[in-house]
Amino acid sequence: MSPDERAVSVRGVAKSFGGTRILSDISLDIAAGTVHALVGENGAGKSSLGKIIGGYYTPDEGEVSIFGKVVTRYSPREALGVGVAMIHQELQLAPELNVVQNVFLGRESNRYGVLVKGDLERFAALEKTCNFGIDPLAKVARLRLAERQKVEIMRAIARDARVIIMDEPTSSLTEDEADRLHEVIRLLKAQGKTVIYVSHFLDHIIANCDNVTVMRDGHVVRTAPIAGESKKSLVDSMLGQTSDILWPELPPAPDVSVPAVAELRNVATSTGLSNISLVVRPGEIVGLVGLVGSGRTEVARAMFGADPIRSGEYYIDGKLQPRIKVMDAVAQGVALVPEDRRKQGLVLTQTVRPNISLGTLDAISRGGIISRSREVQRVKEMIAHFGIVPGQVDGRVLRYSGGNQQKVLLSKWAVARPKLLILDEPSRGVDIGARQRIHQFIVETARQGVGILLISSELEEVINLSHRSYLLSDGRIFAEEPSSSLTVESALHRVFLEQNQEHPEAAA
Amino acid sequence: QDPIRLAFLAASSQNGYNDATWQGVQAAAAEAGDVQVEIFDGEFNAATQYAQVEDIIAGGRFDGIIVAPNDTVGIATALEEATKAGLLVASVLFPVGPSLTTMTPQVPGLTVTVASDPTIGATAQANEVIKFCEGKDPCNVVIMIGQLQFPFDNLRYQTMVDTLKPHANIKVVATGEGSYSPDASLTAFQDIIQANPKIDAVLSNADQHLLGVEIALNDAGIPIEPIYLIGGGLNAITVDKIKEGIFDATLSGYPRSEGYYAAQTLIKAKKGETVPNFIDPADLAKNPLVVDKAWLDANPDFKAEWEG
Amino acid sequence: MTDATAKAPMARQRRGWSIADIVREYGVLLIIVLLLVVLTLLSDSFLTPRNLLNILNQSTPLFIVSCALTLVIIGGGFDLSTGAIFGVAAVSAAWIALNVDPYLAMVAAPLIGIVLGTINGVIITAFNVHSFLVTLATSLVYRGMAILVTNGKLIPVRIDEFAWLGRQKLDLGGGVAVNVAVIVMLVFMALIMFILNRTTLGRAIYAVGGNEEAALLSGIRTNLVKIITFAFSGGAAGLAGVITVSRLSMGEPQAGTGLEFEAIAAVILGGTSIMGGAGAIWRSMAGVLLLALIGNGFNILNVNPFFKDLTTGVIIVLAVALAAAGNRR
Amino acid sequence: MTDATAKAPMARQRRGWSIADIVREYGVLLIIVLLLVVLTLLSDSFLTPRNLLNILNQSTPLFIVSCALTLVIIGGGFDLSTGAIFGVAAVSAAWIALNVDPYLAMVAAPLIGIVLGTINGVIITAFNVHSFLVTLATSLVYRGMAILVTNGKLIPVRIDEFAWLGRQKLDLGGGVAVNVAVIVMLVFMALIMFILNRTTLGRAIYAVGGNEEAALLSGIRTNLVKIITFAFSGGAAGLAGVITVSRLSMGEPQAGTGLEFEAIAAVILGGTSIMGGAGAIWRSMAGVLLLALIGNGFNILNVNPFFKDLTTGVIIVLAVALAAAGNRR
Ligand SMILES: Nc1ncnc2c1ncn2[C@@H]1O[C@H](COP(=O)(O)OP(=O)(O)OP(=O)(O)O)[C@@H](O)[C@H]1O
Ligand SMILES: Nc1ncnc2c1ncn2[C@@H]1O[C@H](COP(=O)(O)OP(=O)(O)OP(=O)(O)O)[C@@H](O)[C@H]1O
Ligand SMILES: [Mg+2]
Ligand SMILES: [Mg+2]
Repeated sequence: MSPDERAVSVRGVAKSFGGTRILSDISLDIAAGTVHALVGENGAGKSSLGKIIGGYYTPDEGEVSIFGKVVTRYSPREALGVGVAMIHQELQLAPELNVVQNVFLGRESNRYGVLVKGDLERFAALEKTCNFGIDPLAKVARLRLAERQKVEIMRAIARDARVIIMDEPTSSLTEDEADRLHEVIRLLKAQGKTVIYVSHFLDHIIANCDNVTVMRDGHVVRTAPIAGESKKSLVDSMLGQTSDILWPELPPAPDVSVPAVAELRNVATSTGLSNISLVVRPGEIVGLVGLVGSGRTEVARAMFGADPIRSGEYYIDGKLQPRIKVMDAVAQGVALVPEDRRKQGLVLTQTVRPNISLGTLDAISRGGIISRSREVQRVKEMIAHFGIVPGQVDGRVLRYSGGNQQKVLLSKWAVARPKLLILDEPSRGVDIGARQRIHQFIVETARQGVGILLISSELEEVINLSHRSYLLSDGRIFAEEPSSSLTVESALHRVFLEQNQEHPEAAA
Repeated sequence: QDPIRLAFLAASSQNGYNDATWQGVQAAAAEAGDVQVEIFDGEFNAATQYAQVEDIIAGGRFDGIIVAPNDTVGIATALEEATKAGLLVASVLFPVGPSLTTMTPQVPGLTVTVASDPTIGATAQANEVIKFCEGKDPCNVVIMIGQLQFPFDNLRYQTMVDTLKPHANIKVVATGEGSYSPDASLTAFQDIIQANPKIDAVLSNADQHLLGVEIALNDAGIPIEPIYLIGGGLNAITVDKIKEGIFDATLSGYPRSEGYYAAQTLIKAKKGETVPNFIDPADLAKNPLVVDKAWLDANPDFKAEWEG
Repeated sequence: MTDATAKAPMARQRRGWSIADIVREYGVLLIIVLLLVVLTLLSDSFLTPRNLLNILNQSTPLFIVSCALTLVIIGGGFDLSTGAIFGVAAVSAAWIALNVDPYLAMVAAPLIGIVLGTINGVIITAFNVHSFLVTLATSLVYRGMAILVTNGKLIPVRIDEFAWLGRQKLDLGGGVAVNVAVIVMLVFMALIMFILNRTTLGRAIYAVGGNEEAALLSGIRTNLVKIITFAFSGGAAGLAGVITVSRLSMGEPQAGTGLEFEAIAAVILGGTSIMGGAGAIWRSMAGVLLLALIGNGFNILNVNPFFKDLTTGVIIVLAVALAAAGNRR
Repeated sequence: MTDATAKAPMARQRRGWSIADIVREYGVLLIIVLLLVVLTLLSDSFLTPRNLLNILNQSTPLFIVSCALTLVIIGGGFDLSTGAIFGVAAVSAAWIALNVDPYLAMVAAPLIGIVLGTINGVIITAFNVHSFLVTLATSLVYRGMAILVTNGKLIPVRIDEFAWLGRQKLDLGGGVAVNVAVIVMLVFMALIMFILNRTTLGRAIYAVGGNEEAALLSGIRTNLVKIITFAFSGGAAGLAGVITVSRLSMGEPQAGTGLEFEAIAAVILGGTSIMGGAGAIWRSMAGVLLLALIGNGFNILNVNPFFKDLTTGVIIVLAVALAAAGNRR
């Protein structure tokens, strides 16, 4: 490509943190007006490279230029100035400000620094492009994760940038919403903008990108047009070995006569659930299928005692649970892997070890005194089991890559065998290899007699990994199916149909 | 032969009264020659001062301690240690020990107390108010006290109230805490005159309070002239105010003399001379206990011992 | 799935704007109203224009300092140096008024405050250390300077022009006169409110306090924003200092001791979050007013001062409890 | 700030475990060593067992209070009531020693502290309000109680058995004698260290301060954990109070005024994060020691006390700058 076609050019970039090299000799060119994918294992350095291009990190060596202008050492502010915006993997929003205020943060309509009207109109125009359906005046602290991710996307688009780096923008979005984003990306491309797209969803990449750069261990493996690539070819070069993408075999489903480990009967909550009845048996994997906001997370939280149950009954092991609290649930062997790892899962001021032990302190202590050797041993097992990188017992989670943080979060509940394991988006942001390990873990755990409730925005995951699925819409369960009878298309079709019946105006 | 070394433990070094005492200490040292003195800042904090005494005993550099106590009772144990360690100890401003009115040493081995009994001053002030109130019925009095939580202020306050009590015409309509700050006194007095617009006399233990009272009265448009204002401390600002006829009287205070006599006594004692164990600077000053305009006009050369 | 318009997410459960909400949002105001009623019933002299204006006037320095401190706290910071800056400004103003010009002193004091505040901000951002520790340290340094320069002594300033700022009253007619200082305070408050609510700077302050990373990534000069908030706080302390000196006709290096804690208490009592990112000026004003009313009530009713701290504490706990009453699940 | 992620911003670039890192991690210790060297060179009487033991002994109350306060701050809280609890404990201990039994007083004071601390914790968790405001209010209430009960008067206790705790020395041989209070302090410190580092409670405290929601979702009784930290802090204040009373042979309601700020300053100076979730006991001890050394140095050397605040402030800024030197991008 000729120099003036290059939107971004990276030459020999290297970067180290604390003596460990995380990027070495990175060189790549990104053509203007294309969608360029970055793929690689967790910790391969995708986000770090994105941050260097976005002005957040400064490279130790090498050079970055944007449209031919060398910008190697610059700040996010200067990056925005030359037209580079970034959607960070870890959402960065001001919680007490509302949606419009966040979207136009630093870019408010103003005259000499005095705010003037116009942001709402600008938001409406933006919404015409994005069609995300977010209330512009809602306080961001009250938004669900998926909505926060959309706000982050809108903010990047609102910058009118020439280059937009999207670091796993769909990690909390369901399939339909991801498609919405892909349409927006096509629109941006049509306007001549350049998109750098980081994702672990290889199907999305193959369907929407022009070129792809594969990274491994902080190196570029290759940059190629997407046309010649397949999912398998990408995975092979990501992992550096050939591998097959398989769904593990499920253990046999327990008989309907087996008493349930957890049962909800006509449960309603103040978080918007109504009439929820469901059953999870020991050794059974039960999926929840629904769109964003259908109430899957709310079901999980209610079963974990995190939201109060207003009416109906909840039984654990046949025992009625009036006014259940989280500590009661934990005490009875219920575990929840929450969807928002940074907000609800990890204690980022601490290292890996205490994070993994936090939910199961009783198991490694006697009389309240922790046995250090047992703890370290357990943590080491988990690091090996999920392939957490870096594999230090006291590594600082705060600095781990997104996928590795997710693995630490899973370890926290995998370390002891619960009775009922609730997984809310367990494979969010993890690479294909780790995803398979997580799938294996789910299946093995079920085989050991643990009841599992699985929530995932990736429908394929729910359908292939569960025995039975409940279909949710608007806080209600409207159907229950054996998962083997569902396909991604049929399931989606049914939840859309149900929703349109409830909200005919939305379909218009 | 080594010089005599004295430590002055100020209640706080950042305070006009203590500063004047310090100057007195320095003057006595200069006069005697071959005496070295150092000041320590008590930060108005009892524990700090206690630690300073300990540090001085540990350091072993000093022959004597002059203390303006932040806490007259607590410091006693530390000073007892000091006398046991062979240090000479003088207390200024207040006596050290459980009783604020016992001027003879309450700490074994203490050399001298240079101070005035707070009840004597408070009684004298109250008597001036009684004199002023003669023939006025009712005579509305506001008491502005430092802080009632301080034992010495509490004692002064009780003395004032008890002295005024037998006089049926005198009504203490309000009590304000001035905290030795003109600002705090201004606020308190402004509020008090909202509720009690008719006031005949203000009885305060400190001149700083009257500065606030004056502004509040001016501000409210109440003429100051008819109101009797008596403070305490006898600093330069107050002397001017009394001469101008704004304040009426003040209880005398001799911080410089206190320091001077305390240092002088310790130096003498160190040299083996016999010394008294109690000195009241007000007695030696030969000035009246309560100073008013008439006396100041008669003694135009009088200079206050501290600035304010 | 082609039907991308079909999205009607489950409505987030939101309660109505109930009494509980009102209590939670406006708890301090309710307590203030309650106190007003009680004090009016207990004393005839309370509800008079003169007393009310007095309360305002007495609290002018605290109002001004709390106002600017609100910016700092919303921006995620903490300023423990306002009392010390107040002291420096007080002695500087007194000295300038005596030796140079009384009007220059009125201008110089806030400027000195701005300089000291800016120094705070620069140290905090340059070393990236929490403002709590930095302003604690600089407060010692500033206070130390004020004491060293004056040798710990008072500086009396008996100049009539200089008293204008602190003591002059403007007649509003009807026998009601307002202090110049109160007007200065109201103007200052309006300015800060405007900045916070109507300018990009205000928006940036909320963002920096709410999520500094997010602000940085949005191209906001977060360090500059922080420095500005501390400069405002310093400037306010300087202004408050010169008003007090002018009122008392006297500058002392110890002036303003403890002011920083009163201001912090007022801001937080009003309901501004100590964690940053949320809050409002009116809240801090309510906080100051509440504290001022308690003090005024004690002086007017001639209650044993021993009860004052206790009562203040109990009223704060009550305010806290009231605000929390709405928070119940 | 409800978003826990905002509390732990993405780590900025860092170099290796270099000298810079060591300086950043152990900055306070370096400053302490520096100060030790300077003081030893400047004064013969500094580096003597008697002086060093004196420093420890004088700082015993501050050590104890800072130790427990560290738990509170790591747990994400703030305790402004320790000074007031100290006061209550001081007068209660004095009264009990005089009227009941001197040994009972030594046990009762920490217990009273625990009760008052627990009340703090219960109010904070029941109303879900920030501890800054609650402990500010309760400190007024507690102090007010102490003053009211004693009528503002001192309670002298001249009982020999009672002085044991504060003044008795244990001979270690070689002419070195250590105060009982110092030993009590060391035992208390070891206890708190053990709790923080080796128990599930300690783990929970870090988690609650680092990310309360995550802790809650891990089945930790976050409210109970918070209450316990405040109970510890109160108990420590009570213990410190009785040691001081025993040392001074006198209880006064004003005792311990300002102690809360000294303790907070020491903890934060040591490097424990004011945001919670991170920190260590040794850090707070280093903070106390640094402050104590400065004070001792001033007392031992012949320096104008006017310079003390200024010097303390400058040393803190230096410590801050040193720790930040490693933080460079
Ligand atoms: N600030 C930092 N300090 C120390 N190490 C860091 C920092 N940022 C990233 N790293 C390390 O650099 C490596 C690459 O991280 P990066 O976030 O770029 O991975 P990634 O490819 O985005 O992975 P993922 O798919 O999990 O998001 C990881 O091992 C991570 O621990
Ligand atoms: N009222 C609320 N205020 C703030 N956060 C909330 C509120 N209600 C729920 N949340 C949080 O928002 C997160 C996302 O909510 P929600 O579950 O509705 O979204 P989702 O996961 O995208 O959709 P689904 O319900 O289908 O899983 C949850 O973790 C939940 O704790
Ligand atoms: Mg990443
Ligand atoms: Mg969800």
